[in-house]
Amino acid sequence: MRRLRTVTLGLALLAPALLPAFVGVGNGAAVACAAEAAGEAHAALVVDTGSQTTTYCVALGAGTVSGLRLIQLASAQYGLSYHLGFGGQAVCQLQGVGPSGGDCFGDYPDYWGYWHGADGGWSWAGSGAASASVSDGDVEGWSWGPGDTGSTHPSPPDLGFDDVCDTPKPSASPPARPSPSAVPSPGAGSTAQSGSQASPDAAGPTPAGGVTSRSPVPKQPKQSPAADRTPTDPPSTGAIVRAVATSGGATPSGGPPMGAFAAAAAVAVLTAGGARTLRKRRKGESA
Amino acid sequence: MNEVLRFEGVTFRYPESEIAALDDICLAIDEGTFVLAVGPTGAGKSTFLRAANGLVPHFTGGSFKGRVTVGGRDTMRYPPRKLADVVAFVPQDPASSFVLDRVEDELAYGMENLGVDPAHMRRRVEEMLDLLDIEPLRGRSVRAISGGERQRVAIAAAMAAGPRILVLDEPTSQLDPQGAEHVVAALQRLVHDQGMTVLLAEHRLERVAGSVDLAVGFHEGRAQLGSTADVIRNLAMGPPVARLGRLAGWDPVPLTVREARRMGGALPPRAHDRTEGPGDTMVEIRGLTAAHGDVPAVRDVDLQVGAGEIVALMGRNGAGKTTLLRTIVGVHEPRRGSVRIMGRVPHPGVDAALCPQEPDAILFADTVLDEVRTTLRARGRDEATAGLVLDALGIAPLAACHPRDLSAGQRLLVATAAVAAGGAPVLLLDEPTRGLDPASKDRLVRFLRGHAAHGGVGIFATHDVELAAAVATRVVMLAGGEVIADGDPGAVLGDSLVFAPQMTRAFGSGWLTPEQVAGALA
Amino acid sequence: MSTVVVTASGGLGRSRERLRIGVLVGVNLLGLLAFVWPFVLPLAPGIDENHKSDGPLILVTLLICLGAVLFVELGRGGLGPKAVALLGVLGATMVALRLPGFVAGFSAMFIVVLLAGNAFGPGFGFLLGAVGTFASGLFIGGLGPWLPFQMVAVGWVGAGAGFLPKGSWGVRIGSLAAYGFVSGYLFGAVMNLWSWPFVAGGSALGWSAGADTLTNVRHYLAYYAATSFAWDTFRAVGNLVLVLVLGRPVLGALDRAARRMRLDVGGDMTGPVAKGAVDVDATEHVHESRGLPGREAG
Amino acid sequence: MTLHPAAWMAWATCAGVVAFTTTDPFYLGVLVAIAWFVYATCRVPGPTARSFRVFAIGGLMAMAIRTALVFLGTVDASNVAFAALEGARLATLLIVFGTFNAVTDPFGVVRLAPRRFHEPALAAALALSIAPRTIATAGRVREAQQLRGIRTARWRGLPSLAVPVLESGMEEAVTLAESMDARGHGRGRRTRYRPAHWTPAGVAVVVAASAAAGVFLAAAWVGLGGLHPSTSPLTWPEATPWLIGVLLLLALPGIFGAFRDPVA
Repeated sequence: MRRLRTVTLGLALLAPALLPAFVGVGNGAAVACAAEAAGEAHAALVVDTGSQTTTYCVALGAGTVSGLRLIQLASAQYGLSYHLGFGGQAVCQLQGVGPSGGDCFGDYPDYWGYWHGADGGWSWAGSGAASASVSDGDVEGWSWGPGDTGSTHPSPPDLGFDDVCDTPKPSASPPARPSPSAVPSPGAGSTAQSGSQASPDAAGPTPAGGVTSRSPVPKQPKQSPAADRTPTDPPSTGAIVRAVATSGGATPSGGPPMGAFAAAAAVAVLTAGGARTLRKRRKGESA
Repeated sequence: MNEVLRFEGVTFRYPESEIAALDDICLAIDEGTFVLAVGPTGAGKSTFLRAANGLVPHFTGGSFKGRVTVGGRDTMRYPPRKLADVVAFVPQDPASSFVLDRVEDELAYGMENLGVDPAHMRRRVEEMLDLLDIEPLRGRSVRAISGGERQRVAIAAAMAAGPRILVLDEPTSQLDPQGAEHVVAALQRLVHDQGMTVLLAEHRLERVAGSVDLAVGFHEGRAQLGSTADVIRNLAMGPPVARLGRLAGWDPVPLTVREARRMGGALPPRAHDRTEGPGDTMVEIRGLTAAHGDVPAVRDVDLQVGAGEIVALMGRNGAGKTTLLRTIVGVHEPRRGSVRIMGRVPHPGVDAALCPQEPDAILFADTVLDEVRTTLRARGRDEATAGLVLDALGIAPLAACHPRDLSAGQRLLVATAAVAAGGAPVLLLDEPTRGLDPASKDRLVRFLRGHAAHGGVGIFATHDVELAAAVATRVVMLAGGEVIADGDPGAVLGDSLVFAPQMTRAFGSGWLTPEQVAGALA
Repeated sequence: MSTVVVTASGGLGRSRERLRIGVLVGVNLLGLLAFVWPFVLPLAPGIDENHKSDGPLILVTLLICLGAVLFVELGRGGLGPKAVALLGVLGATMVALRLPGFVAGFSAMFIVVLLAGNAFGPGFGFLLGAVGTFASGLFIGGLGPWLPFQMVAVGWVGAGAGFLPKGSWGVRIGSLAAYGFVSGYLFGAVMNLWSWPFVAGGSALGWSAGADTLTNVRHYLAYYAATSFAWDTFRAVGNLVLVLVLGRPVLGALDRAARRMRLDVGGDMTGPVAKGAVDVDATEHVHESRGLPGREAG
Repeated sequence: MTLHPAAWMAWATCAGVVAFTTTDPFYLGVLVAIAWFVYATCRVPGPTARSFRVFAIGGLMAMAIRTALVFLGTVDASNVAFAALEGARLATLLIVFGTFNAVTDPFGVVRLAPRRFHEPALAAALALSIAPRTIATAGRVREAQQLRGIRTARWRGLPSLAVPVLESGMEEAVTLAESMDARGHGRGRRTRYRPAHWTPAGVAVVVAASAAAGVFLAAAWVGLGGLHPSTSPLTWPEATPWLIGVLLLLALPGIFGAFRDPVA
């Protein structure tokens, strides 16, 4: 009876707090759109950090994937480093550019603008990449910079599907559904590290030079208005690099997890201390 | 002597009401007197008390004529809150008048409002705690203390602000005899030691008549100030000794047992009049033990009640009276033992009906008649019989009234009608005399007698010794959940110190009612 | 001898200053903003900075807004003993009903706010909602960041009930039942709003800073439907049924109580005000009744 | 030694803010441990003492539901981990406030109200102290009506329960209002009986707590210390030792509580 009361009480109290928990449904639904399908479909992904542009010809495991899944696939196939925020639903960081926290607007006014390719040009994506669906032959673009609308935000250089995927598909074709969520290896570095590490791995033959010679990206890239950018005049800030398929994603690294030890110690001490006092008080009351 | 309260031709009518609640009241009360306001319900007692501190007319509204001056202030110009430092008011049910939770804070509340400086406030609170000797309660919650203690806390809280007059509305109506004596004693101390002026209304005259200096008698809104004896004689009411005085034609009428004994002289012990034995057994209780959680409330009680009996359950608060009643009616599971009504386990409300301590707890219909009808409907009985029940209790004229508009006494009668209408042969009443005016009390007595006469059984728990003496054919005394005495009123009440009725105290064992004594003296 | 007619002190609805109404409306709009900012802010480029920064800061801003509402609504003073006593007693019933009456989104304490708000006016309705929620929060040990939001939201439910038409019983009960049903959902919708941007940020059902109001509204409706619609249906239906069952008798009781306490229920947003008016009445009357030959009577 | 209620409020708020700024299991874990430590050392006996347990249960339920619901969508280590961490943050927040409720006396909290809010606060206090009686009355009414054969549990029986409870409440309100009026309620300038006092301990707690909150807010602001371990790609969370140290500032009231003499 008393137990029942306690549970009811718990429920009553948490009526306000529990509801947000249900948003899990939303996440699930959003990601769920990666429906199973067969066939070697490809989509083009263009990432413009403002200082350089990299293109990926991504093999879609499924017929249709979400915009986010496309990035995860690119990471698996080409070692594109990325970090998602807002509950893994928004793009915070690509190629080490962008905030590393949970808030993808941490570097506002600069953030990753999201574009859909439209006959050689770009159209500003109104909704989030999690809900966008990408299928064979689509072109997806991401550009770092300020501006809240398609007219003010710098768009990536104009590239069509064929500009990205005209060469024979990457020889080392990845498994149908690469899972970025490989077993977490203990002591892995934080996301910021995985970003900077991606480049050495991506270092391949020819075009890789473009990647390696890339100057470290400033946190605040100089803001080039969209007007400067015309199809005829590719961005002066950096060359267009075509990424080459790699064996896998970021590899872990990391020293001894001092923080973890500290935390464990603190918890141990506090718990012990609390328990001791409680026992003492109980004795005091009973006596 | 300087007067502290003065009424000058005060006439007051409540909003949307035709009759005057107060009718041309003129009187003055001197400082340091203990004044009792008496009179039947609705005669204007409580309106009078509220006019003394400005609640009438400021709080109630209404049409007001004349002038009330309290401590030199005209209540017309000063609303109650601006009189708080002169006159203090303790309503009938202090439990619902408490503003804060801790006794200590409750005492300070009034002074906080007056802006008394904290240091002085603190000292004053300590004094009050000692004066009414409630220091041990200081940290307790006002909701978790006994009735008597509650009254004293309420008085202390009212007194803390240092007023010159203390006004109380029926302070002892909810208390057992011991609690009542504590309160009255405390009030007397305030008058004698502190020179307070105390003005209180009370139905239970036998509890206060002896200790007051003056009385104000009320009758249909008119008031008469005089010696307690005169007032009571003219009002044709009062404690049993006074009733005896009227029956025997003594003047002045006695107010205390002592006076009565002096005037009546000694009488031989009275033989208990043998009423014909009880009819066949209706209620049979065997080895009954009941508890609240782990706290035993009724211990190993054996009791047989026969048709036609009226049993009074007596004993101090917490003696187990209520629990016993709830067990008999079948809503409280006994730990051990058994209750049988006419040989079978009682079906709650069908074999025995219970009228709870707060009769208001069952009133929800829009009219008195509906209230009774509801029970009949619920019990699948003929709704036409509702009128009969109302007649039996003499409240037929109220049939169309809204129960909540009635006086406490009338409500009790309505509640009794509502439970009795179920037609249960065994009728249980839990402290039916709380705040009951004499008229309603007589009606209830007559109804109980009638119920018993028709082969029913009446069992009522009460603190009212005089009621027990007047109506009970048998008294069962409880203490600590056990039956410590069981027999006819003369025998049980006769040799009790606390519970002896006035007639017994005055004229010895066996004498219960003024009628008996008057008969013997005549 | 002239008779003085005194109006009882302690009206629940007498407005002290018209100006207050303006303040109240303003401050309540501010409070509304605290709930709906996710829809409004993207429209105002000036304040982009705020909503792009981290959660707690926004939460703090919101709490300040709500603080303002409660500050003005509850801090008006001069309620007087009658209003305070009523608030206490009705608040106690809310506390008592908070747990037993709890089924999913439904809590029986809403019926008290609905009926009392309807009987005693919007101002009282808001106060009762806020005070009762606060007290019940304390009583069951439910203090938390959500409490201010609950206080204001429940307060609004009560205030709304006070604005309903009071014609025949049919109209009164009917409109109140309908209102109870609707407010059951509105309350849930409003209560979800405050946490939505933080919890569902970025997701398809979430708040996206860049997007226009319409998109956000659509996202929110989807989110609400997915997360709390079923939950809130209990509240809506519960309110409806309770109003139908209890409305008539309980409102009757409340009206009688108002008469017995001589409350004047004029109901407007300025809520209970006790002091002032009455004492003025009284003293005026005293002036005209000065020198009446009362002394002779004495 | 008991702290000023305001000190507790500050402590709870700051701890809540800290919980809000991070989803790192290490920080959250330490925070929960701190909450428990404080609860164990400072709880006041009374009905609200159990709210720590209640909130803890609730927090775990919230976390479980939050995580479980991921399985309605695509089950994917990233999503699960993310949901779990969000849930953990929610749970921590609740546990912190569970502690707050368990260590403060409701009436103390009410008395915090500034003079401007005296009347609403008084009403809240009244509601608190009247409620138990209201519950008791309701019980008596239900029993009495059942004895008359009226089933209060039925829809149609509800008025027979609600109306008497309400009516007696209303009559109580009249008495209450009378006695408040007669005892000078609303005379304007009022003083306070034995107001709560600020002790050095209380001040220290406020300072420490706000410091901790400040640091974590700053850390969140500049995206420092990996307050949000990345869940996609899934990486092993890690904590910064000195932030753990800062976190421990919140344990201060517990330390005071531990050395409080048990009798007081």
